[in-house]
Order: sequence, then C-alpha cells, then structure tokens
Amino acid sequence: MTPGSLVAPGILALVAPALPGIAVKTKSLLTGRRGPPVLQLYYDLWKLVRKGTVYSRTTTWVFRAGPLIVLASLVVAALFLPLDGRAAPASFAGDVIAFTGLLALGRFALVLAGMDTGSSFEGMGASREVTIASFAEPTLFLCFIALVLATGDLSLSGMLGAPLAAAWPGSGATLCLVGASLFAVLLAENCRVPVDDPATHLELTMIHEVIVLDHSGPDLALILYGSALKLALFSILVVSVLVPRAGLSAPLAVAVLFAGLGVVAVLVGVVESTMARLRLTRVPQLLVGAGALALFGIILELR
Amino acid sequence: MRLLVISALPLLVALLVLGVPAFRGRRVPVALLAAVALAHLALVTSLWLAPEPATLGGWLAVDPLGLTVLTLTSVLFLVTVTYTVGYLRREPPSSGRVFAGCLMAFLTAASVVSLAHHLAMLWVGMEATTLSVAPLVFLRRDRRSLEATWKYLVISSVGIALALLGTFFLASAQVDVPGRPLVLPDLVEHARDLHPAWLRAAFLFLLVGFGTKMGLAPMHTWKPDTYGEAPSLVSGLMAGALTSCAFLGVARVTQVVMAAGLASFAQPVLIGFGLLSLAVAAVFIIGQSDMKRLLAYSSVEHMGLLVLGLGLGGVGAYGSMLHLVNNGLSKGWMFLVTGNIVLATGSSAAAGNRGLVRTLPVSAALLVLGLFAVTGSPPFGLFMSEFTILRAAVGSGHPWIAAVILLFLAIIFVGMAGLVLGMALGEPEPGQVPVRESAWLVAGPVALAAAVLMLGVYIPGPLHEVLARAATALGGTAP
Amino acid sequence: MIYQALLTGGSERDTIQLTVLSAVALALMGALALACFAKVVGVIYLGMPRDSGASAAREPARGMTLPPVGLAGLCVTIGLLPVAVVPPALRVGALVAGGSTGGAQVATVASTVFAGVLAAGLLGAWYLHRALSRRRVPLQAATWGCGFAKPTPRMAYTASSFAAPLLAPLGSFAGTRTDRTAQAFATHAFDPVLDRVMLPVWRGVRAAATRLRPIQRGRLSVYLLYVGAAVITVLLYLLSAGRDL
Amino acid sequence: MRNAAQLVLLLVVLSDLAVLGTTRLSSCIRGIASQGLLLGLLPLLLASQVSIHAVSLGVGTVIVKAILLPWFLNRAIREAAVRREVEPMVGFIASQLLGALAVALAFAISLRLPMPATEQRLLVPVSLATLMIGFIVLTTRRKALMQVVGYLILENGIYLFGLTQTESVPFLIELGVLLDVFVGVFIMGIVVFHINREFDSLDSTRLTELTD
Repeated sequence: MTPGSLVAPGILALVAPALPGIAVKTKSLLTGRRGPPVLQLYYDLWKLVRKGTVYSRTTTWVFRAGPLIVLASLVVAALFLPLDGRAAPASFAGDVIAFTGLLALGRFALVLAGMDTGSSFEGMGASREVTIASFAEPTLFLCFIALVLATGDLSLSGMLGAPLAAAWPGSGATLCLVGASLFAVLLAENCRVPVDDPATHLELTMIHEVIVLDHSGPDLALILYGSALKLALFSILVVSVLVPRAGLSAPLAVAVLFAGLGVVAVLVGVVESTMARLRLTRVPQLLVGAGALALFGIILELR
Repeated sequence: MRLLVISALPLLVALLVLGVPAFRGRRVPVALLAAVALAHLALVTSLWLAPEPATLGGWLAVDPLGLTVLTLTSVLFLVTVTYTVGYLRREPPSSGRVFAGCLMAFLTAASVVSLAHHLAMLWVGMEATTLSVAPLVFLRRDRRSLEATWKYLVISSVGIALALLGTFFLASAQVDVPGRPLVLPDLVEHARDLHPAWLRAAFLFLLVGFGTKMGLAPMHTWKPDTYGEAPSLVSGLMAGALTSCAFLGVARVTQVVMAAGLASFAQPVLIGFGLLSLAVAAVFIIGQSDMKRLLAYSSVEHMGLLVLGLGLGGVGAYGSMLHLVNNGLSKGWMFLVTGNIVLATGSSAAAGNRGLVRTLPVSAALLVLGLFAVTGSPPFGLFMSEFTILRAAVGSGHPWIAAVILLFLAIIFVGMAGLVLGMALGEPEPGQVPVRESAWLVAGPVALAAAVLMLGVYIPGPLHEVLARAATALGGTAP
Repeated sequence: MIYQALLTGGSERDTIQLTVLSAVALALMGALALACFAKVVGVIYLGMPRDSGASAAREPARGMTLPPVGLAGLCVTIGLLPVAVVPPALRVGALVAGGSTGGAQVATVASTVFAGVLAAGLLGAWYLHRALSRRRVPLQAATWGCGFAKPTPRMAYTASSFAAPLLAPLGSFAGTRTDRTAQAFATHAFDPVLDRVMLPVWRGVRAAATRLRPIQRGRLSVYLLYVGAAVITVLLYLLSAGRDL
Repeated sequence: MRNAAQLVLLLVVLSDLAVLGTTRLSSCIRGIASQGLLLGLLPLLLASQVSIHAVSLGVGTVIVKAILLPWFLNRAIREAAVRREVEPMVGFIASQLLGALAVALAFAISLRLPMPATEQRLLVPVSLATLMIGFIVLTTRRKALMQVVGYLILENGIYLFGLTQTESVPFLIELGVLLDVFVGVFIMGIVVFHINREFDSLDSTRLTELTD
C-alpha cells in the first residue's frame, strides 16, 4: 500500500471515463460519422454533478444507497489489480474471490436500486442483468482457474504480474484463450454490443441502461462513472493477460497498460460497429462458448 | 442354591394358584404376581452382584449369555405385572387363575432356559415356555384368537420337535467324546473332537427349530397372527422375553460350533436367515394396516438382525447381544403402548385410530418415540447396536451386506412411519374423547423407554463387561 | 476459504477435474444466489405495495425483529473481523479432521484489512455524494413511466417473470413448471428429485411388496410347508457344505 | 433280543402307514395307541441289560402315549360327533404314496449317515420314516385332530431317534420330554375342543381369517 503504488490507480481514475468515449468514437468513425468527442462522458459527468436529483415517491433508502455501493465496490476492486505489472496496492492469497465478490456486490446494489422504483422496466432490466451475470461469473472463474494453473499463484497480483510473464513461454496458447474469453466476459458485463446496446433508447431492448433509468443528478453521475471504471477494470484484466509487462520499469509498464486500454476500447468500438445485437436467449450461449474457451485452456494447461 | 430358587419359585406359586381352590373365580391374584416378580428380580440382581457356582451337577449355571436373557426376562416380567394392575381394571380376563398361573409358569420356563447348561433341559424349558404362553394367547376366547393359538401351537410344536431332533443329533455327535453328555461347558471344551457331520446337522436343526420359536423367516408365519390376536401385554412379553430365550438356544449351539472351528460352515446360514428375515419384514411392513401385526414383523426384522450379528462375527456378536437387550426392552415398550391404544379405542388397526396425540397424549408421544427407537434412529440404544452390526458387516469384508441391511432398514422405516404417524397425528375420530390414562398403564412403557434411551447414550460398566464376555463366548470380539 | 482450499487442492494433477468442476459450480451457485436474493428482496420489499394487504403491512413487534437483527449483526462481524472467529474455528476443524490448519492464517489478517478498505470506500462515496448534492434540495416525483400514463403496482415485475429468463435455459432441470395461459403466467416449483426419483421408486417397491403378500394367506398347512422347505434347503446346504467331510 | 426289536420297529412303520391310510378318526387314534405301546416296549428290548432307567422309560411312554393321550383324544372326538376324515388335501392314494416314498427316502439317507454306535441298524431309518410320515400327516390332513395325530407321530419319530442315545440323555430329561409332549397334546386337545365348538367342525382349513 505504498504511496507510489497509489499513483497508478489515481491516473486510472482520471482516464477511465475516456474509454467509453474512445469506443463510441471508433464506432462512429467506422460507420462514417464524426460521432461525439472522446471526452463527451467528462462533460456529461460535469453537467450531472451540478444538477439536482429527483427521487421517485416509491423509492426508499435502498435507491439512494445503490449508486454509493456501486462506486465504492468498484474503486476497492480496482485496488487489487497490479497496474504496474508487478504488485497491486492490496493483495492477498485468494483476492480473486474478493474481486469477483465486489463486482457482485456492486451488481446487487444496482439491481436492488432498480427494483426499488417498482417500474416494470427496471424489473426487466434487473432480471436480465442477473441472468447474464449468472452465466458470466462461471466463465470468469474458469479464466481465473486457468491463470492459477498457469502461474501457480492465488492472488491477482501474482496471476497478472511477474509469474504470468514467466508463464507466457510455457503456456502461451492457454493465455490467449483466456484473453479471448475474458474479452467476451468484458462485453457481457459492461453491456457492450453483442449483449446489450448502450446507444439504444428503446427501453425494451436495454439491459444496463434500463436499470439506471430513474437515477438523476449526482447519483446518475456516480453510476456512469462506475460503469466506465468497470469497463476499465475488465480491460486491465484483458491487457494484463495478453501483454506481460513484468519486465518493464514501473512508469513504462503503466504507460503500456494505458495504451493497451485504449486499444481494447478501440476493439470494443470495432466489435460494436461490425456486430448486431444477439437475441437475449442467445446471450447465454455466447457466454458458455467463452467458458468453453477457458476450459479448453485449462485442459491445455493440464496436458 | 439361588439358581434353584429362581427357577422353582414361580413354578411353585403357579401350582399354588392353579391348584388351591381359593383362587377360583375371575379375580387375578395381582399381589401374588407382583411379589413373585419382585422376588425374582431381586434374586437376579443378586446374581449380578455375587456369582453363583453351578448346581444340579452342572445342569444349572450362570454364564454371561444366560444372565443377560434372565435379567431381560425378569425386568420385562416386572413391567408387565405393573401394567397388568391397570389392565385388569379395564379388561379382566375370563379366568384370573389361568392368567396368573400361566404368567408365572412362563417365568419359570424362561428362567430354566436361561440357566440351563444341559441342552436337553434347555429344550424342555423352551417347550414349557411355548405351552405356558398358549393359553395366554387364547385369552380373548374369540374366533380370531382361537385361530392364532392353533397356528401358534402347531408351528411352534413342529419347530420344537425339530430342535429336539437337533439336540439328539448333538448327543450322537458326542458319543465317544469325554465329558458329561449334552452339558455345555464339556461340549465347548471338547468341541474340536465332536463328530463334525453330526455337529453340523445338529447346528442346522437346532437353528431351524429355535428359529421357528424366534420367528425367523420363513418360519415366522405364526408371529403376526399370534402377536396380532394375543392381548398386548402377552405379545409384549412374547416379543421381548420368549424370542430372547429362543435366541439363547441358537446362541448356545453357535457357541459349540464356533468352539469346534466350524465358523465358516455356520456363518453363511446365519447370514442367509438374517437377510431373508429382513427382506420378509420389509415386504410385509410396507402395506401393513394393523399396529400389532406391524410390531410382529418388526420383531421378525430384529430377529433377523440378531442372527446377522452372530453370522458376521467379530464385533457383530457384541452388536447382537446389545441388540438382544435393546430389542427386548423396545418391543415390550411398544406393545404396552399399543395395549393402551387398544384399551382406549378398542382396536389396534390404523383405520380406527386417528389423531391419538389429542385423545391419548402420553401414549401417542410414547408411540412416536417408540417408532424412532424401533427403527433404530439415534439417540436410542437400537441405533448403537445396529451400528455395531453394520460395522461388523463392513469389518468382516461384506460391505454389500451392510448396504442390503441399510436398504431394508430404510424401507421398514418408511413403512412403519407411515402407519404410526398416520395413527398419532391427524384429526381424531369424531366420537373419541380424550381418555384419562391411568399411571399404572403408562409407568411401564416410560420406564422401558428410559432404559432404551440410556442404552443409546451410555452402557453401564457391568452390563458392558457381561456383553463383552458373552460376545467372546460366541466367537466374536468386544468393541 | 472454500475457494482457496479448492484452488490449492487443484494444483495436484489428479484432482484437477474435481477442482474445476467444483469451482465453476460454486461460481454458478454464487451468481444464482445473487439472482435469487435480488428477486426475493426486490419483489417483496421494494417497489409499490402490490395489494391492499401489503400496503397495510406494519413492522412486527420488537420481539420479532430483534433476533434476526442480532444474527445479522453477528454475520457482519464475522465477515468484517474474521481474525476474531477464524483461528478458533480452524483449531476445532483441525481437531476434527486431524489434519493441520495449513496456510489459512494469512487469509484472516488480509480479509480484515480488506473489510476495512471496503468500509472506508463506502464512507468516501457517501461523503462524496453528500458533498455533490449539497446545493440542490432533492425533489419528489413519480417514477419515470417511459410514456406510460398511469403505472399500476400490477405492472411491476413478479417473481416468476423476474426468474423467467434465467430458468429458460435451465428448463425443467431447475425444478419449476411454468403455466402460461392467455391471461396469466405463473411458475410452480416442484422437487425434481422427489417427484421423479423417490416416489416412483417407492411405488415400485410397494407394488413388489403387494405381489409377495399371498405367502401370508392364512393356510396353516402352507405355513408348515414353509418350515418343511426351510428344513430341506438347510439339509441341501448341509450336503453341499458337508462335501469336505 | 435283536430280531424282536426289529419286529417291533417294523410294526411301528406299519402303524405309520396305517394311520396314513385310514379315513376314520377313531382308527387313527387306535393306530397311535398301538404305536405308543410299541414304543414303550422298545427300550426294554434295546437295553443290553434291564436297568431301572429302561423300565421306567418304557412304562412312562406306555402310560402317556398308549393310554392317556388316546383316551383324551377319544373324549375330544365324542363331542365332535364326526367320525370320518374328509378327503385330505392331497388325496388318500397320494398320501399313501408319499408315505412309501418317505420310508424309502429314510432308508436311503440312513445308509449315508455315519451310524451312531448302537448295533441296531433299523432304529435310525425307522425313526426318520416316522418323522417324515408325521410331517406328511400334519400338513396334508384337514381335520384339526388329525393334525394333532400327525404331530404325535412326528414326536414318536424323534423319540425313536432319542432311543439311540438312551445312556447320554438322563432319565429326568426323558421324563421332561414326555411331560412336555403330554402337556402339548393336552393343550392342543383343548384348542381342538374349542375349534369344534366355535366352527362346529374340525376342519382346520376354515381357519384362514388372519391374513395380511
């Protein structure tokens, strides 16, 4: 928990909202439009923060606490990731479970807040969110198991840090598979195109957007920032697995990481522009397919 | 000397009651019965404290096996007598003299069987128990109990005749062997040089003969009828004490066979009979609709378990001995409770009895507790003994036997639970009004229940030591 | 802890299949548990009261609320301060399992730190939120109905509709039977193991038993034949076993 | 002395077959009585020297099996007012054949069995034959009284086998056995009496009310 190691998360906190911007920008460029500026999210956040909040009469303290818990859990989850490729600010054996637990806590709070409004749209969104999570989480775990087998270390900083670099020559194939399935999980968890279309305004097709329909003002700001941070977290996972940075010096490793994040955001944009939304009943098959990839990786590891 | 008194006292009083005209008429000399029961129990406990040498030239002697059965019989007899006090007020038997006389004759016969070391005397005692109980089974003098008595008499007599043949086979096996003929210690001592062919035949005939008395399948067919039709306290005494005496007969001959090193010959037969009994019990308990017949089949099941324990050897012998005591007490308890139900509602059939918890709170509670005891669930003693037998099954390399036993026990549990809970719970029959249960009727079962519960939790030192010695005598080991 | 045991257990090659399977199963269970509790809390407690009974609902007497509150408090303390609870539990575990407590010591201290960090995060977020919304007084309004004129409680998501997308892929394996009619849609849970396995087995056993009943038909001579049969089988055994006379 | 014993044994087998063949109850009882008498003589003939034990055993057997029981059974018949044995379940000819088969089987088995020490070759086969015939009568006859007769024949068979061990089984026990048999049959007689009163016929096949 040295002060030095807090610098990287600080930078991450600043950079995070830019990622959705990059994704939307790449999408609009590829579809021949200028699209909103990359920093659009910063302006939105700034606008929302200065606005007042409107609370529905049916909501209780659960609705107000929702955004808080989402943000707090994501910030704490970020502390576990080894940004400089060597050690995370906080790490202990088995913090993988803490990481996924925090993500689940954030999701739970969001879903309850959504249900609290009592509107059928939020209910629908909550139900879909939970369904997708039920299929995404096992896949995520399969990826982590593959990493544990490859690196033999139980903590995230170990999995994604130095031992991973050492493991690359030995089980490169496994790590590529894990990277691919992590990318699929990223798309599902952050409600990107194949699973959910962030740009749509048709409530019946939304998943993530529809849960936050009733939030306003600073609450909405916190949630948007949280989802951006979540996208950043998953991107870090993908980048750390695919790009071993243990060998580089600390500042250089962080720079490489942020470059990687940008690439991932571009990749998300590319995927958004090339693919259409999957029917909701097909999404579990996508996730199970990703899980199969990770499982295959594990089998490779076991050879 | 005490051995003689134990065996002779009840007989003398029985003859007194039957002979002296003063006892004519319906009144049952309960005070006399209670006195005999208490005296008998006092003498038996004195045997526990101070051992007694053999008397009558070695024919009567106390050994761990005999002592266990004797104590069990004595305790059950005392409990049945206390129960009779309450029972007689409600349903006085047609002839008090015959009732008391036969009960005491039974006690004498059972004592002779437990103390006999001369196998022919054991046979005579066994035959006497059969005949002394027959009039008791016929107490109600109606058509159904007549049929039950007739079947009981004929099948038991055939069984006993086979046992007599077995005893003579044993005698001929001992023709040119030193030692007093048919006296157990000598038999066991020179077991190795007994004639193997005659010894094997003797073992088989004695097993089938006494097996019929125990109610092992396929010779069990008289049991449901007899226990179903006899008054509950008589069925309780039969299921508890009489079957234990019959098991003692089988145990005696197993002792000789194990000493002669024919264990590999004897064990498959014992296991076969045991499993068959469990199977038959399971099959007939499922659709059973009458409580007493259900307990009869449960008795067949437990007899099967006893013989299985002997057959499996090792710690199974100890399991059997402990199960013998547990089974005796729990059967007594369950039959007396069923007796209360019959007294209150007039029938032991499940159809006629509903919601007993409301009409007979204490008895219904005892009934449900009894269900758990008899099906061998913890914390009751039967769980301990059945667990020991299962351990023996696994220990002696027959895990599949343990699996089969568990399967049957599970089926039996479901069958019994269906019937008992059906009777205890639910809406009581419209006409049934809560019945005031007299203390006499409830004291007995409660005492037995406490004993079974205690055995489940803690086995007192002297009892454990006696059971262990009995187990080693039977060729097994103490746990 | 369980995960940790699983993952460390998995490092040996032979138990890996078990570890993978159980880890995935645990993850799935975790997610499904989240879905289930979200459904329960959401449908029952949150949103508009769905019928007159619900709206008239009052908080029960203190005696009823205190115990659950106490227990919940205990759970939270164990979660946040495992240092106090885990080591003694481990010693008992070691006693029972007879094995060593292994490397679980580290996890307890770390998870206490983690709990502290999480609490700090929550406080920070709450403070941030208070600072941001200090200027404006929050207004009250109806839930945004996306153009719906008058949303009624009946339109809110019900438990079965909440669980429908989740149960579709799992199908009847999940032990629920959905009835869809023109007017209504409802799911009824049934216990797949009990209904499909235990009861048919029991009916089969009972049918077999009733077929065997005739052997107790009541004829005395038949009973005697049983005894005779027993004697004969025993004699046959004697002959076969007697061979090595 | 030996051939006299053999003669008696043959007579015993004959009485067995007679009981199997007769239809009238009273002749069955006479058969049993004669068998009892024969059995009473046997210990005297068999025993090497006339010991008190043999004599008392013989006298006891005669009293119980030849006099007391038949008298008692006759009394039971008098009330029943039925003389004729209804067609046995297996049929008369079949039971005769079964009886003959039993005798043959008995002799076959006794050859294979290791013989006890007595010089009497005939004793064991006859006892086994009587035992089997007793069992046949017991299982095939309808009348309750005939079943008692069957049981008695069974008992006689075993008693015969017991004679091979006269010295090993002390007298007191023999007396005990006799007493038990007597009391057994006595109680059976009472039950038969009640059956007769209850069902006003001795047909035991009526007794099928208790089923599961």
